[in-house]
Amino acid sequence: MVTDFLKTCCADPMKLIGEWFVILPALVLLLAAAAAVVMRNLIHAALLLTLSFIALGIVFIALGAEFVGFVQLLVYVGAVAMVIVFSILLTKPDQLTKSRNLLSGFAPAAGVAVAFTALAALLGFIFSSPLAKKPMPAPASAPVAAIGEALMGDYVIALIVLGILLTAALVGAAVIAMEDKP
Amino acid sequence: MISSLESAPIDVLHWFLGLLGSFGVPAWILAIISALIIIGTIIGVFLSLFALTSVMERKILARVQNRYGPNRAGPFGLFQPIADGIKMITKEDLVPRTADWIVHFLAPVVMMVPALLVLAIIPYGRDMVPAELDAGILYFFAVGAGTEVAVFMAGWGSNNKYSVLGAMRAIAQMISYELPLVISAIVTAMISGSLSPSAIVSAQGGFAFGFVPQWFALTPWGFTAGLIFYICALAESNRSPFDLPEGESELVAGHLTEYSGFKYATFFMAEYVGMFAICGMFVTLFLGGWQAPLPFLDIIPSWCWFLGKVCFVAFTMIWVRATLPRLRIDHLLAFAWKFLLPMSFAAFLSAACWHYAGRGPLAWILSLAIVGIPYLLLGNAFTNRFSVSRRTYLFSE
Amino acid sequence: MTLQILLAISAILFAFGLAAALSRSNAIMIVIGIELMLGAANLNFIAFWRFSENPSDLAGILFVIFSIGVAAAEAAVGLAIIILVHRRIRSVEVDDASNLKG
Amino acid sequence: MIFPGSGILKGLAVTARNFAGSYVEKDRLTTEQYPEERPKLPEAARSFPFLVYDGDNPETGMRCVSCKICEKECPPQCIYIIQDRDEAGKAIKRPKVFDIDISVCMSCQICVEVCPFESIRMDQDYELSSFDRFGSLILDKPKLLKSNSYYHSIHPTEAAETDGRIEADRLKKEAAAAAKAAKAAAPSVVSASSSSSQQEGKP
Amino acid sequence: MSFLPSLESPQTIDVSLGPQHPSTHGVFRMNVTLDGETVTRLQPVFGYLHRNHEKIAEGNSWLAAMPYTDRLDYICPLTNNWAYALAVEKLAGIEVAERAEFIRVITAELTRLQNHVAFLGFVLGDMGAWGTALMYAFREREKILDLFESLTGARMMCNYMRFGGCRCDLPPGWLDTTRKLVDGFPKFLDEMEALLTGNEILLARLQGVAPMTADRAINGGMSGPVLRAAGVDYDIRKVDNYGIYNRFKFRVPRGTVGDCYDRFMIRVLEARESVGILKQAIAVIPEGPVVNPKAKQRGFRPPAGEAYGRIEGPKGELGFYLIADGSDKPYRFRIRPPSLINLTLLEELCVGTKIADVMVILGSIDIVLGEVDR
Repeated sequence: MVTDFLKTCCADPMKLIGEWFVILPALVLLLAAAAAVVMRNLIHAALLLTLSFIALGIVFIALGAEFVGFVQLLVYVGAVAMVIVFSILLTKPDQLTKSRNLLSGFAPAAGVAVAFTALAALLGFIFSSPLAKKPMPAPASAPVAAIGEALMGDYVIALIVLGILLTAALVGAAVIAMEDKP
Repeated sequence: MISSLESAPIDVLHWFLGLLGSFGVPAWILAIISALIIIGTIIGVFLSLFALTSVMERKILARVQNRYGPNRAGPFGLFQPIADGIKMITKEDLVPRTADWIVHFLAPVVMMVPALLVLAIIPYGRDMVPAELDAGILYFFAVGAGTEVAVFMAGWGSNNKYSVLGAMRAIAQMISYELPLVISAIVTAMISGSLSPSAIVSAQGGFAFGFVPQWFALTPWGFTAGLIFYICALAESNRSPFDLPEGESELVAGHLTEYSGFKYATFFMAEYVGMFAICGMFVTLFLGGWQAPLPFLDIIPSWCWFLGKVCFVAFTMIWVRATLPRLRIDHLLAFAWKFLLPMSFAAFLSAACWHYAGRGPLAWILSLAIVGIPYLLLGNAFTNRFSVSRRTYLFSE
Repeated sequence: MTLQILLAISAILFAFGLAAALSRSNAIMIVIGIELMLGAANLNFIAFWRFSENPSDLAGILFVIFSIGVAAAEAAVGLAIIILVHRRIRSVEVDDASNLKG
Repeated sequence: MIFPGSGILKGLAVTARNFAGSYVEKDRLTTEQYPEERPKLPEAARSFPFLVYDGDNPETGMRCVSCKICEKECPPQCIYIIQDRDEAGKAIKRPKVFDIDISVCMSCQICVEVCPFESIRMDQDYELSSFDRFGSLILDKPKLLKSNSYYHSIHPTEAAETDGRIEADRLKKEAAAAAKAAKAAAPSVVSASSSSSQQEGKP
Repeated sequence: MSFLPSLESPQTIDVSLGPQHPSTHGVFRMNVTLDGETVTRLQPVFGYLHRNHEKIAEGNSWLAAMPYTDRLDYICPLTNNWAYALAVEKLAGIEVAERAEFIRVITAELTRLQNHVAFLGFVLGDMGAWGTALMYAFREREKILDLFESLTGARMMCNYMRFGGCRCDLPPGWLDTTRKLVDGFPKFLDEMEALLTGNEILLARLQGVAPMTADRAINGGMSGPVLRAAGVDYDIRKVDNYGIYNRFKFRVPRGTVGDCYDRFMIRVLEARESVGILKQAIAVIPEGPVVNPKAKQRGFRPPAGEAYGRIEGPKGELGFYLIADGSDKPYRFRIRPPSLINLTLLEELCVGTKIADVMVILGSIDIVLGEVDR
């Protein structure tokens, strides 16, 4: 078994590496996300969430969309993770590890049940539809210039709206969170 | 085998790979080996630069203060890094009992990773770029964002009041200085039309009037964007006027209070390698990367020029560190949001006008105005509260 | 390495996010759940772009860029609200915020 | 202020001048590489007290007569003297034990001022660190005794003045002794006349 | 993870800027309660350097108390000696030799110079300038300490003043080196000022921080540069005219706002005035005996009574209140420490400022723990 594994590996090594390059970060992503969800200590949960963001970024890069991967790393790891961590610090610094912080009664079990029925349904559709069985086509890559052209070309309105939305969110978050000093 | 001093490193690499190839090593293993060699040399160069600067910083600081600096270990104190290294490794590595030891242990690792990853996209010589990414600058900032997570982990992991306060300050500082840093870097990308560093360096080639190098730093908008980038680089690597997190005089050692031994050495190393990386980026964006300053100086190989410029910028960082007192946290943030950010927008605008006004003398005047006027207005508004002259002192006989 | 595997991965990720959002009592854990769900959706977009016939049609990638922007804004505002709630009722437990329950 | 950043630039210029200056002007670099370059102490420098003896035999040439004034006057009380007694038990004018605890002594030099016999002076040797705190930091008599020539080498002018004063005292004492001897030698003949003249001579 | 929730509200943190702290000028502790960055409560704790100076003086003779005064404000030993000698001379009515008066003024002004220059260095060091200004200041201070060593025998523990004059005369060539040093000093002060006063970061850190109004300073018992920075024209050299200060022409600077920047600039201007006094004093120093021959040093028994002698020390009004009961030991030996009394307003100045300012405010008051704890 090992020998033919080696044979396939030597036959077209770059393809194999290319494939593993996607599966490995995806595994890390799933493990980190699972751990983040289950973790009792909030700070550990936030750090594992950051790890899952990084893994997601690497998956994007592996799939050829470098620009999006870097944007994901920059925005999520740099900013969103920090906002989450800061809000944890500001709200609940003392009783971090004590409470189980699960909903009272049987609500948590119900929530998890709902989630997994949805998962089962999704997987059912995925593995039944013919569309999804296509093999991976040639390694495509989205050059930054093309993305730039598209953004400035037919998606320019969306870009401007996104800008306005972000400024509004910035100002809104600041006003909400500001201490209402007299 | 070595055609010219200019491409000496690349020829050595190809010769070695050819040698291996002749032993019948398959192609893909060769690719991996060449990647490992490049990584090895880069990390070797930057770690030796780190070792050198850890002693040169103390010697330059000493010379500025009219004293000798370390000169006991080895000739002119050059073996000092070895001495420091041994000291750091042999020191006991204590972890506070109530500390969150996983986070405490991981922080230096997470700090070191971005510092080394960032070295991948800096063009060291004429065609010596380890990773030819067309979104190189974005990669630089994306990976650089990892240091904030590491600083938080260091602060939180040591479970000590001082370090949490220090970590909070460091992150607030890093985030507020990241914005002007990104914008001033994007300015050069806009002018040279691409996000890849080697394209930016080649856009700075050529000489105006025969001998003036067309580096971006020598244009009005380039000078302002470069200055903003330099100031933000100081803030990003927590150095000199912005070394608030390790504000000795206030919170002892900020988020590094509970670290000792090898972990502290890793933080130290990460800070210096990070400093050199951001110096390299500054040189690439504004000082024309590996371009020679004068046309006839091309005989000196391009990677020597790059190394020289990086060492010069690192020297200025040490020089600034020796002179300026530390900024208070609210001044630091106010300076970033109220001065640097508007100035980087002004630099952005002036670069656009410079480009569309045909880059002629008129364009120079226009861009100088667009950058100069906000500088004077904002600057005076900022310092009006503290002008020295208004403070009068009465004397009595 | 077919499209199915990628879609399965993003579905599992989405399930984790949903489980977190529904079962945890701490508001910040709910925000973490939402972020995971958004990440799963982005992964789907990129997977479909990667397996589409002509990769030059960048609809998938652009959509992910816009979704990352919106998600960041949403996270910021969401956490600002959580901090405000914390300042009012001194706790972040979702059960405690029940003043309107009557 | 017209150019907001100019103050910082002025500061940077000063440090640059100092940086360059340290390579050019030698007087800026005042560091002494201690073990190799010894500091040049001024003449008045003082570290810890020592006892002076004339001639070459420390025991007999000692100036100290153990009058214990320095022991009383020393602010931190770090001098300990026991008077020497000869076989018959009669006190003689020399200390048997003279200890100074230099871990207590604050080198304030008051013992030198109050000593009427110029026998204790301040040394200039500052390398006295040792490993054990009790044994070697209490200097006993042999360690304290140093020759007058050593005293001349460290404090030349002060040593000269002291010798001058001692010389003057000795001469005065001899004159007084001679006068007394002269008076005793010729008591009968001239006692009436000489004794009267003697009185005014010795106010 | 245990945050120490302090008493008022869970948001505040108790931080103890402990005795073992790089910039508290000695062993001085401050229990600071922080609400985020701003200080809400500050409780100074000192006494770590208490050596029971006054009780020791009561057990020793009058002369034996003199070397202990060096250890009070160990940065300015000669002004401490002068204050004690002045008090004893007032108690026993001893006149001081003419030449000794000039030597006292010269050494006091030299001490003031090196104290203000060291102050500039310390404040910059507190603000994180990595000791550059400190090294320049100490390079000049070393020259002054070498002068003290060649005159008194020790750089800092001088024990030089005696009742009615000084212990020994100026060694040959001392006055010339002093003259050379004093002539070179304004150039050094310009260099320090170029490095400091125009610097925007320094202005931002110092101006408007912990202002003190004139009457608040007077009611708080402030003295010295801290008082003059608040705008009160009170310099004991002008008020008491002790020693021979009335023979020299010098000006007394005073500030307008009374914040950290004024306290900083007042000391720079005072250093320039001291250079002026030194120039005048060196020019006219007469020859003659260095100590009043009639004054007894050993076994000195002043008549019973009490006296309060005070001088304008570099840190403020340094006073000695002595009660003599006719024996050779002082009955009561009380010191008015300017550092301790200037420190009383520290909490009021610091509440409401940022934690980074606490160090700067403490530095601007310029305390020395030897004098605070005695």
